[in-house]
Amino acid sequence: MTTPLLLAVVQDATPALVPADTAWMLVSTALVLLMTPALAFFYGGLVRSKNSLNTMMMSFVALGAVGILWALVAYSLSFSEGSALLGGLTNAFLAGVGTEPKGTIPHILFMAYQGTFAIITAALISGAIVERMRFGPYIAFIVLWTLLVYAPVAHWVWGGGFLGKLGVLDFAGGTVVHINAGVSALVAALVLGTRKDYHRQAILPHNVPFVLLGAGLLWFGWFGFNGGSALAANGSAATAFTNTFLAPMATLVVWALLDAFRNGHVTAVGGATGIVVGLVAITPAAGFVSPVGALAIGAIATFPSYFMILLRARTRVDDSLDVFAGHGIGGITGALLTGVFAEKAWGGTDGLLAGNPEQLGLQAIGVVSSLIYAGVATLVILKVLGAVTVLRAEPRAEGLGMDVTQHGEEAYTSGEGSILVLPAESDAPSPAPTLAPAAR
Amino acid sequence: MTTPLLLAVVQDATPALVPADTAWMLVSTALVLLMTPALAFFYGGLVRSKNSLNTMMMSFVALGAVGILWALVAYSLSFSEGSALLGGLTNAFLAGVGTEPKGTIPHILFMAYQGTFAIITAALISGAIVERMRFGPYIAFIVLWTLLVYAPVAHWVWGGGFLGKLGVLDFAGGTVVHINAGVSALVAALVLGTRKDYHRQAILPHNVPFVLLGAGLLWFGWFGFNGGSALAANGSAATAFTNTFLAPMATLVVWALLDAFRNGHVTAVGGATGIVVGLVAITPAAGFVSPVGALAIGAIATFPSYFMILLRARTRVDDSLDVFAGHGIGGITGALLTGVFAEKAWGGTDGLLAGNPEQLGLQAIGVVSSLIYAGVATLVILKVLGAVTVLRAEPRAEGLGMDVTQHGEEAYTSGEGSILVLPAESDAPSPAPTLAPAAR
Amino acid sequence: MTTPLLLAVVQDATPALVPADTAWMLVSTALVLLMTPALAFFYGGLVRSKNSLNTMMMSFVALGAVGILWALVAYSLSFSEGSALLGGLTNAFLAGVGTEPKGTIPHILFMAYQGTFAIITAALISGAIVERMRFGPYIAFIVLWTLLVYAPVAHWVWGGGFLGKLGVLDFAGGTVVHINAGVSALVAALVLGTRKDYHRQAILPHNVPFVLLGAGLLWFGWFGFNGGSALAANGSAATAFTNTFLAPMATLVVWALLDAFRNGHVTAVGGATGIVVGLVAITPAAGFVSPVGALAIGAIATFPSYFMILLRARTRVDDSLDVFAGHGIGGITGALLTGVFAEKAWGGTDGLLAGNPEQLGLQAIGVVSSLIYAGVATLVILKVLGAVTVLRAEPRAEGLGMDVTQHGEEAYTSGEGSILVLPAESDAPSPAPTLAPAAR
Amino acid sequence: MKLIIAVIRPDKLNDVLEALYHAEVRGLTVSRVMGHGGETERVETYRGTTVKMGLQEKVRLEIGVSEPFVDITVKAILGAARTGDVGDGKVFVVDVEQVHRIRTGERDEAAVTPATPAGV
Amino acid sequence: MKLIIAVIRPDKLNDVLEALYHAEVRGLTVSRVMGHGGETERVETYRGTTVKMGLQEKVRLEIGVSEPFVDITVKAILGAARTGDVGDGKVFVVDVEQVHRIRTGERDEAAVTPATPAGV
Amino acid sequence: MKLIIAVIRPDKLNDVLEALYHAEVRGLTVSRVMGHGGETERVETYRGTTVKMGLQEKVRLEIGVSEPFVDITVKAILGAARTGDVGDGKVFVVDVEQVHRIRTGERDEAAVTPATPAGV
Ligand SMILES: Nc1ncnc2c1ncn2[C@@H]1O[C@H](COP(=O)(O)OP(=O)(O)O)[C@@H](O)[C@H]1O
Ligand SMILES: Nc1ncnc2c1ncn2[C@@H]1O[C@H](COP(=O)(O)OP(=O)(O)O)[C@@H](O)[C@H]1O
Ligand SMILES: Nc1ncnc2c1ncn2[C@@H]1O[C@H](COP(=O)(O)OP(=O)(O)O)[C@@H](O)[C@H]1O
Repeated sequence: MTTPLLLAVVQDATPALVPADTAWMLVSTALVLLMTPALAFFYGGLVRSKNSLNTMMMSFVALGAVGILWALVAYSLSFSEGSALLGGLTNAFLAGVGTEPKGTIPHILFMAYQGTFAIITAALISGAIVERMRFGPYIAFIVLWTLLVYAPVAHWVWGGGFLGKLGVLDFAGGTVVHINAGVSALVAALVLGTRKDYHRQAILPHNVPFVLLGAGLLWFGWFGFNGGSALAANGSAATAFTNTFLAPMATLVVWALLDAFRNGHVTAVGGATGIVVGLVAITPAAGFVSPVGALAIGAIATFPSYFMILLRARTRVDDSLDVFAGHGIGGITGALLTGVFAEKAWGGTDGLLAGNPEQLGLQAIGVVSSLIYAGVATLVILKVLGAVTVLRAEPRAEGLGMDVTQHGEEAYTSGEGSILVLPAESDAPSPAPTLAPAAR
Repeated sequence: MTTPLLLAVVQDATPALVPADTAWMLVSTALVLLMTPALAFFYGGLVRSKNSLNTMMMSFVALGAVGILWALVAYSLSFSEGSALLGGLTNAFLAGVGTEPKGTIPHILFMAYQGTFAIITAALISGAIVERMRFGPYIAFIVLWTLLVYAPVAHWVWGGGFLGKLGVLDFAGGTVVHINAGVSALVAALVLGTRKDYHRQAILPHNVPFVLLGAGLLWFGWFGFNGGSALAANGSAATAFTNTFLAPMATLVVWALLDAFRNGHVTAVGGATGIVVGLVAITPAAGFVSPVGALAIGAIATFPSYFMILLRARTRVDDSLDVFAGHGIGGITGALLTGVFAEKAWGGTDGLLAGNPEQLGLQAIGVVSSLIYAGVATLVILKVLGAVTVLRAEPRAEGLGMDVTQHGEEAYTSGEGSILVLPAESDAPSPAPTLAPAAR
Repeated sequence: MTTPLLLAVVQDATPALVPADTAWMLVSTALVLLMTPALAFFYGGLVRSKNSLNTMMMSFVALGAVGILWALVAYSLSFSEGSALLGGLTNAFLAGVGTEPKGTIPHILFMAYQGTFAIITAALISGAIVERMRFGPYIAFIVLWTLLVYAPVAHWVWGGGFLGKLGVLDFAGGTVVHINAGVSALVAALVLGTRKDYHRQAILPHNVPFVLLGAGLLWFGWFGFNGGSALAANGSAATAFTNTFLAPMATLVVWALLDAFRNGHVTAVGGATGIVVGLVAITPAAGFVSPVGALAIGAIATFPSYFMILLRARTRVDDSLDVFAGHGIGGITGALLTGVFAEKAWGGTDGLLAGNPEQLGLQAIGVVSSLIYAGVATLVILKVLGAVTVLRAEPRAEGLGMDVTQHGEEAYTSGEGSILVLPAESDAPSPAPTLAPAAR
Repeated sequence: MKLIIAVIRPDKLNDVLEALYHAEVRGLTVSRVMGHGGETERVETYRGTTVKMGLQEKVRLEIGVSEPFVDITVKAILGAARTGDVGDGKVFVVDVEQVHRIRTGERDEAAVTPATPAGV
Repeated sequence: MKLIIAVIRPDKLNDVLEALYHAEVRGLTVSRVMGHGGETERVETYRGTTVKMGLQEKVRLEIGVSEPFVDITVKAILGAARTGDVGDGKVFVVDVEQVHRIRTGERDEAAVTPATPAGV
Repeated sequence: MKLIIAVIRPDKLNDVLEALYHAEVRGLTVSRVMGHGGETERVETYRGTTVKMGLQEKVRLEIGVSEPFVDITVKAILGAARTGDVGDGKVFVVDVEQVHRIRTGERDEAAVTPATPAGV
């Protein structure tokens, strides 16, 4: 993302707002914000009905908790002047963040746009620990994680930190968002342990149409995620946009073929997963590769993620919605392939195929540093949290379902046989005498 | 909304189309239009399955009935030259509404943008009378209401009417949309009376995921609602946008905390409601306050709406989906807090905290005048309608469900045991002999 | 679409990127892409639960198969220099398609925008053959159809082909998209034959809220479809946008009235259908007629489609989701009415009412040529496909449902009584001994 | 012991549950069913398709009781479920040979508590 | 009186209802159930998870009839529900001690109308 | 022949099915039901509305068996469905006068295969 930004700044010595860029970034910010509710449906449809609200709320609550944290502190730690490892506190509490230009758009809008990335990154992790993690500790986790993992890594790559300086290419967050979330999800799944029914009973998606709805809205929002990362309504945005249009198509088709060969059926859940994996893989490359390169990246990225999902399901690692296979592996593949397919002509630095093998090395450095840092930091955060509170719901609560036990709600109710407790008498005995002796 | 508009006009003496502003307003209009289907899902998920289609159709039909009325008459009554109380008919039937600039965007687009506000405002009211009001009279009601309540109040605030002239601040419709709809909903609930099962049986949301989907899409659309009210792709839009991004986050978090304290659970329905209340509260302030002010408004606005919902549920007032608590109270809180937090530096007039207490007084005038006018006018409209037709479905129809009785449809059917009436023979005896003697 | 494009080219002899136009077209492309998932829900809600995933996947798979085909070949065949009947291969494999301006936007973005049209057009056809066509042959069909039907007809109208040269008006694809898909759907329905339960059992929509969700998102996306066809953020876009805003309102209202008169109920499925028919009818006219003209077109277009649906249902033609009545008839009505209501003053050529009856004749030529060509070509494609493979699922598979038989999935599962086959042992005997002797 | 099977209107379920509670009938099993009887049929239209809905939504109760409870239970249901309109439903009483309480393995009378009405 | 319980294929329900109508059997209660018998199992795959679906969708009919109707009803069901393939289902006949019509309080024979076939 | 009706916990269904399989009980019908017994009630809150959920999700099994299978089947269920906590459910055994296999028209013993346990 730095590249286009720098360009913009270079272009006009005295930066000024460009209305067209502002218009596009207003839209892009809205599009990326929509991705978090979209993720709620993608994840929510994949879990059992009794856990669907809890799963969706894990995404929605990130909109609140992570969003506020971002505005108050994390934005500053990510993007304000600081060291090679972490930003400063110049912009803490949005100090000095107003409508003055940052590049060619209002600074405040830049802050909001970046905030939507922090929110969805945290929410992505939830897929690994659904159906068993208590809601309170989950919120504490994503808050700490955003502060201690997201903010630094974002600074490394986009905020003037060492990875950006090194010349690591990450157009829209393959490393910052996907590898980061993916490896953290893997660690979280290992720390939390398997669901009590894992490998003992079939755990099936309760609503596949919701999964397709989520995938469709994610794709739609991703145009803001990648296209908006040009931070302007220019050729770079068009390239990033079109590559975001093409790559998932290739993944969708290759995924369908693999499904067909493997079990004779093209599956809907597979199709939705393929779209997301393609979007993940093109994210770091979007503004740096040719459209044909995007098709290639989409097609190639299918294989590692597809087979990692099969492999993972055979292990005792209950990364329940395969966040690591999808975002971790997808992000790594994308980051490395960026080093292969990137072209100066298309806005990137030349990569392997353009005769610059070093770039591939740089990409590897980016991958490894985020893998190690995010993995270790997540482990520490969860261990500390686990020491002060209980991370997991009791087996009985897990059996009853997280919706009832964590939220006191059910996703789909008919109200049959439910006895109204008149608010007036919520403490006094209920008028419609309840059925259970307990109520006496 | 006037402020930025005037500004724009001032900026260039000879107004001309600004493509970037046009691009942003095209998008904003689409975003606000989407809010009405979004509302259909927010409301539709909260009712019982047997009333879900009827509830959704109450929003969808507004897209038709109110939209056409707007184009033919209501737009002119709201925005064309007229008295301090009502606009004229200069633009009736879209006379003189073409692609010439209105401010910096095509006049016709300005008309469409404002139309989306009129549509959703009418649809908002439906939440108070769902599960019992007959569909025909409902349509008649929203048509009359748009003509007699929405148009005048819109004129007062935005069309050059007395509230705007007085200097009452309402950036995107806290008064025109939310207080207006909220108080009218309260009156409508009182006139219609309680549902037959109200306080006798538990009436539970049939599909909470739909409620979350609605909330997510509403937030997404609201960026056009508030951000678009700058009528340009400028700093004011960025401010309004970012405040619309931050305020609901604060409400969501405070709401969750209140839920947790009150009944030990953070609820999904509560989260969705909190998001909407935060969006309502920031609406009048969006382009006038600082981002930190927006966080404050979002946080503070939680309390009155939250406790009004609890209080209302103990009364005999069956404002079924708490439109008054959410939009009425939320809108009032927002309108008043605008007078507290507004800052010249951020595009508003200085408010209380900036040392201008009068502004708070002005805001109060805006609140009171719309409260009284909308309340009384709604009462009159419903009494008159009630005199010429029956507003409520029969208890038996209410028991069967409004979907079957008002629309001859069910939301979810398996078709089991349903006997096809071949169109050819719809009058002749049906071929598959029906089960009931009646059919003989 | 040509008109505005030419204009744009004329405006600046040396074409250059216009950031505002780029911003609007980036958004429009995203909006039109969203229409295909939207269609998946519109169609998916109308079928029986056991066929819902298959129906949705028929739309989603078009995103992959047709999208890639478009980028590789079909774009070039449609839009690159060629004969009056077909484009050339200059841009095959995206050769020469980069960020250079095409009109005022990046060429690559223009390609992507047009691609979203090709995708949804193919997906539209699926509505006619749902609940019975095998998935593999379906994919083969839409690929061949895009190549042999969509590409040529798109070239005729927009790519410099004979219909465009003749002066046939089609602003956003009434002919290319809707008549094309509609007549092909009719032919496909006839070739495939009726569903086994057709006219023997009631086949009811399993989820009407999904139908409403689809209709809402389609309308939202259609603003990009029609508004974006101006290829710029200008007055023409505003006109097209506003007409896309008004026409469906008229259709929705008239449809509701017809429903009310015919069976005493305004229906939700009818409302959703009306919205789509209105959008179809205004598509060719969007940038050429006045807003009042748009209301007229929306209102008038209701009748032919409404009664065609009733008529069709009495016949043995199982165009299951009435694609022909909605898109074919709706498109024809729209195309002809464009010749009636078009006005130079609003960006079109003068039509009948403006004293130029020839235009109506030209429109008729456009209608007839696409009707005949698409009809015959579709017949040939399906007959050839039918000769090399079986197009239809067996009656038994049809009874079980296409989700289970084509995709090995169910849309809604509780997992009850399902026995997990541990991946590790997928070949070895399963640990949880299965219930059926077969498993021994 | 007997198994009492009742088919009632969904909107009468809460009243029946309450009546059973007062009759000190503790255990029961409920399910949503569709029923056909003398009710007149609903007509629904979906685009070109018009259908007669031959089945109405009902709720089915299944209650295992000891002899002394049979009349009490039937009376409670008849009293609470009646509206007087066609469609109120039916009550069937079937003989049961064994009852087992899964939790304890208790059998027959012991498995359906209380075995005798409080009054007795 | 007897209670006839039948488990049939969902796609045979309409045929069975029609047959019962012709047999002048008016009242019945229907519910969706899942069944296991000799049917071969479906395999489904969701990402890494492969499952055997051990249960098939079926429809359960519950019909209270007076003695003279028992054979007529059973015959009607057997005739209309048969496809000849594994999975057609079963019919059970259980004795009923009491029947009550909730609406009227009528008992036994009177509660299941008609008490005797038109023919008889 | 007998009809065995069991109400169990949903999460015990797979265990019970497995136990029945080992007991060589092949045919059965399952349905989702709601039950009320000694279980303590769940409280749920939706905005201003607080409700006690009086009914718990359960699964109902209906198994037609020949005499020799009655005890085997009941034992299998009791063994596999028990957790020891309130809410485990009940098993009812009802006498059946006729059983028909729709596919073949076979009656009674022949309709419920196997008629006698493999062991015997
Ligand atoms: N013979 C029967 N067997 C089983 N269920 C029946 C029978 N008769 C009626 N029912 C059930 O009772 C419900 C109401 O019965 P109906 O005859 O319409 O009411 P009423 O008893 O008031 O005439 C029906 O919908 C059906 O579910
Ligand atoms: N013994 C039984 N008890 C209860 N239901 C049974 C029994 N046997 C079969 N069924 C029901 O009948 C359905 C079909 O039975 P199945 O044995 O597969 O067919 P068939 O009788 O043609 O062999 C099963 O799915 C199940 O619902
Ligand atoms: N008398 C009864 N008749 C029918 N079903 C019953 C009866 N008693 C209990 N049940 C069913 O069994 C389930 C568990 O019963 P409960 O009494 O709570 O457990 P326990 O038998 O362990 O005390 C209940 O939810 C209900 O579905």
